[in-house]
Amino acid sequence: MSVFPKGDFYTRHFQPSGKEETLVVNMGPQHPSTHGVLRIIVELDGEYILRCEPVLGYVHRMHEKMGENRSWVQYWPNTGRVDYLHALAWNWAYAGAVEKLAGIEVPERAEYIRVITCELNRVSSHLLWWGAYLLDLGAFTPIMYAFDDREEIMDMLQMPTGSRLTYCYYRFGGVSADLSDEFLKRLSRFIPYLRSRLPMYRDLVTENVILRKRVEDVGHIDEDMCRRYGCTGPVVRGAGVAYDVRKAEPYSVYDRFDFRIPTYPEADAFARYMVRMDEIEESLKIIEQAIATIPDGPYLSKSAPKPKWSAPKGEACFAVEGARGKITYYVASDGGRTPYRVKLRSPSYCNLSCFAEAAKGVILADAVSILGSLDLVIPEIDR
Amino acid sequence: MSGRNLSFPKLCALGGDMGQMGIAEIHHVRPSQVRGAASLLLDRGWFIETIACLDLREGILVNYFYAHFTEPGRIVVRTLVQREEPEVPSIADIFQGAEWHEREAAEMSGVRFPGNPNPLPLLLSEDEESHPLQKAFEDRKPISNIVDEFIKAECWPAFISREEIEAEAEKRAEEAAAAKAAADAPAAPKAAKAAKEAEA
Amino acid sequence: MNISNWTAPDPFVTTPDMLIRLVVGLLALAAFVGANATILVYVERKVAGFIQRRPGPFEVGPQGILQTIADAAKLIGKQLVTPRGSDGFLFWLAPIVGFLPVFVMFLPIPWGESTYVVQSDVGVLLILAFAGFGVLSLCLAGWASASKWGLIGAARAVAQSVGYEIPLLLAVLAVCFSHGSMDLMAIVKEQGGWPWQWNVATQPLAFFIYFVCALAETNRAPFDLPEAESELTAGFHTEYSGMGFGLFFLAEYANMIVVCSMATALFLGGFQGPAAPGPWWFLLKVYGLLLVMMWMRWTYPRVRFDQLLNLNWKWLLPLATLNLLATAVALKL
Amino acid sequence: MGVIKEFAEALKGLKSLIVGLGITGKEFAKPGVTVHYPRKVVADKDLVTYRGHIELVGSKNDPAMPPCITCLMCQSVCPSGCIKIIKHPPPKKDPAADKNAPPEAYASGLEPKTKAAPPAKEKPVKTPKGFILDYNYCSLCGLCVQSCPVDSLRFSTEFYIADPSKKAFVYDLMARLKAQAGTATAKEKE
Repeated sequence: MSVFPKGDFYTRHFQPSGKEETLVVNMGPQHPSTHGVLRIIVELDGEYILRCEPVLGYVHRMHEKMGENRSWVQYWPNTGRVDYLHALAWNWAYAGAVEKLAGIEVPERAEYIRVITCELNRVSSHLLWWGAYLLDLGAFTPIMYAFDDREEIMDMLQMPTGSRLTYCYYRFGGVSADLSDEFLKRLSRFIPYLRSRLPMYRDLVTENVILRKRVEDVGHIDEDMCRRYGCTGPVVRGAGVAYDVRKAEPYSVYDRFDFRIPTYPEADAFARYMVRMDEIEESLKIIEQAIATIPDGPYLSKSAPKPKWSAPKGEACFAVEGARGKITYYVASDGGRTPYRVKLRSPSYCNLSCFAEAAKGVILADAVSILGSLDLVIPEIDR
Repeated sequence: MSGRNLSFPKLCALGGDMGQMGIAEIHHVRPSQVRGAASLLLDRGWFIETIACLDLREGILVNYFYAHFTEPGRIVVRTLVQREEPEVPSIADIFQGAEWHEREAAEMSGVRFPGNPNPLPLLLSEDEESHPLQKAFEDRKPISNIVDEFIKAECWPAFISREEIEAEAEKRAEEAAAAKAAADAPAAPKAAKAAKEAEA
Repeated sequence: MNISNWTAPDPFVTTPDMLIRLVVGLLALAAFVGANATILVYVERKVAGFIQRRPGPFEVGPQGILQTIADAAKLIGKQLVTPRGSDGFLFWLAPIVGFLPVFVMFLPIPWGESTYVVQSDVGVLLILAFAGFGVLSLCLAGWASASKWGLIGAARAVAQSVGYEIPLLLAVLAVCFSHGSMDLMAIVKEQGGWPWQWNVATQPLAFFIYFVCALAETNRAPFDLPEAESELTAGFHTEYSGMGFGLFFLAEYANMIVVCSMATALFLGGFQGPAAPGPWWFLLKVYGLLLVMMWMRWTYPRVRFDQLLNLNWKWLLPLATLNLLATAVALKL
Repeated sequence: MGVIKEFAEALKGLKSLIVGLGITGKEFAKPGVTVHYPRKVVADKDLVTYRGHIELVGSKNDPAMPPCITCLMCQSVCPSGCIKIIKHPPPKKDPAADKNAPPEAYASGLEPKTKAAPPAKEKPVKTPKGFILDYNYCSLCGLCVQSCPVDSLRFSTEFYIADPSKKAFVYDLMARLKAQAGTATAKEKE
């Protein structure tokens, strides 16, 4: 069978314990359901997965080193490119870490703007995930409906940020542009619209018996496993743990809003699916409250750093709840022009690390289902 | 933050303020005590966030970040390893998720984690020999340049003696200065010429 | 029709009249299959487009009507790549094996009262027998391409086709029982022009089972597991390029027409219809069924492989057997 | 009982499948939502907010000249290093010009003060000679626009740009501004 007996570095390390009657296949780096260039070496016994090992690094960009050789302000565009689907959360994590380090005050309006835009971005990320997950499961149409709604979000986010995907919108001490009244009006029109779409999503997909059979009782990742692997976000909430950084380490003005942390105790792919679907509604609820109570004022602090600013020495950590889980920025500064060390804790990376254990013994199709339910963004894993 | 009473063997616990720096507690341990800390934290329900290495003049500072699903706060367990022998025992059998963090730290900062079940490169290519997050000697800063209080802490000398580092730094600086002077001497006329050309 | 009257048609003693009919019929069928597959691909993409609220093919010709022809030209123009390590002969035999039997399957289909190629007493049997060739082609393709994904796809295809052929057969058999014939023309003629006179009114369960099995037999979503692209990249035709892939594609659509034609003849009254019966009714019904197939494809997720087999062995097979028994009992009474 | 339950579940599942068909069927009948690109373009309201590559803003007095003071802030803050400003060379001390000037007369204080103000110190030309943007490497972060002290930069809304060559995306923004000013004045004349 094997035409290329040698294999590459990782395959050679993977193979020795393989049995005769099993099949070692490479899922990826170019595979439709790995959402980018992720490679998973899988040992198959028939359709069952005996063991598997993810191989990363195909889109590694060394963001951490780039942080060390460009100035504090110049690092901004990098933050939007780590996780292109929820770029504003990464923006926020960097802003938060440096603001904590330097003690920069953020005006109240800026905090509200951050909440609105970040939550809107979360909705768009979840919508895309929903479509892409259904694509993994073989349904082609939902992603088009999701894109239809997401398009409106992107148009709206373009109004203040000017970009559509890799936002670079937040600044130390605020944001780079104010929200226009037109944006707020359009947003308040959009929220009821999206709410009216959600029942359609539910009837088309969530209630669909084929989908239910595909995701229920698949890919158990329970609380203990989450702890050992450091899984966060919808994965841990799908395991019944109400862990959300917005509540656990309240940052910004999240403590002023009334929202629920959706949890499902089943710990399977369907629980994670439902957590995300509920989160869309919760995010809409937060946005609604934020629009109603957004104060007037400056959108950028007067003490906001100038371009050639350097942070004072020290170290700071800041965590943000991204669409995929807990995003943590750790910055250490020696008072120099550039950060001394930037460490990015990306949620997808930790969530994926449990895949090898979760996918042991399942059917190949279930592995795809599990992989999709983790909601991976490969550039965030590889950084 | 009080009342947690995490009593694993450590050198000292110092610093940390959730509001100021986002880290509730910082515990300094010896490399051999990392595993004990990890298993205690797992028992108490903490999960590992990430492992971050800082390349310092004194050595490589390995930080383990832990957080909790129900309690607020973040605990950092940090240990310093000498550059000559950068080894910390692996905690991948306690926190399975640490396997990847350790592999990343190993290839990026050159710390070895004996006991890691799968010590392959993770993000870099398999034949990469350099460690990108290791800094050049002149870029390495002593820890006092980042955080003062660690130096004041009594536990720091347990890691390393201050004089040693300073002596080595001085020696290096002298060498560098000598080398520079040697290089500059013949290069000076050239540089002047180049400057003239640039002007023209 | 009485089965005892049936004699094997000997090709060497056929009358010139029959020979001409066969030759003309085959030529017409070739044209029909080609034209219909082209149209179906276009229709499929338009349906997908409209369901997903986009225009679908639009640029080549008015409303993109020439898109499939452009695609076919592109496929024909592409280099045929034989992967390293594959069995070249079998590799290229597979798409041909998949495509050729389709012609034979079209032969006994009664398009209209006088529009048919061959009227055989065992028309149903002929179609079902040659339908088995399809799985051989998938198996060959997957095995010969020396690709692990292809191999898994081939294994899936075999398990799926073999499994689903049984309830399909049983469902068809129930209809044949009630008419006492395996001649499609006779079965059509015994049905009336109005929907309540069709077999689907008396055999709804058989029709349901037949349709589900037909979806599975033609590897259409939600049962497109042999080529499940999110799991197996493209399953058995992962390694095919150019017209090799094109032939599989063509065969898929031709097979769809066959199963829908058979469903029309067996359950939906064939060319019979209100007012004037004729081939247009037949085509209308076939296209109606095809549209439903497409509609389903663009609505549902894919089932999992074990669920697919469970559905077959735990639901369809017992139901089909019960249905057959009930039919037999009802006939006896 | 188990069998009945199974059948009930199967029927429920079938119902959900039919509901799904109903939804896609309804969507089938609705008009499309995509923008049919060459025939239709993105609505202006969504276009004006787009932040394309940067361009220079004409100053009030001279629309063909930017208010740029060549402080090089944008150039130094750009994370990708894609802005290059070419300064005018510093004014050369022309000995002939020096001779024409009557420094001695002024120095002596004999000249009448009403004649003219003493020639001001020659101002270094602050406007840029050239302003090159290499859009290939731009990450559209907007730091340059934000850091400009005289608001000489803004975002264009241009995104219908495509070219097989990288060279096409190295923009000479001064020339661009001149062209824009030219078309603007031409329009005014009309």
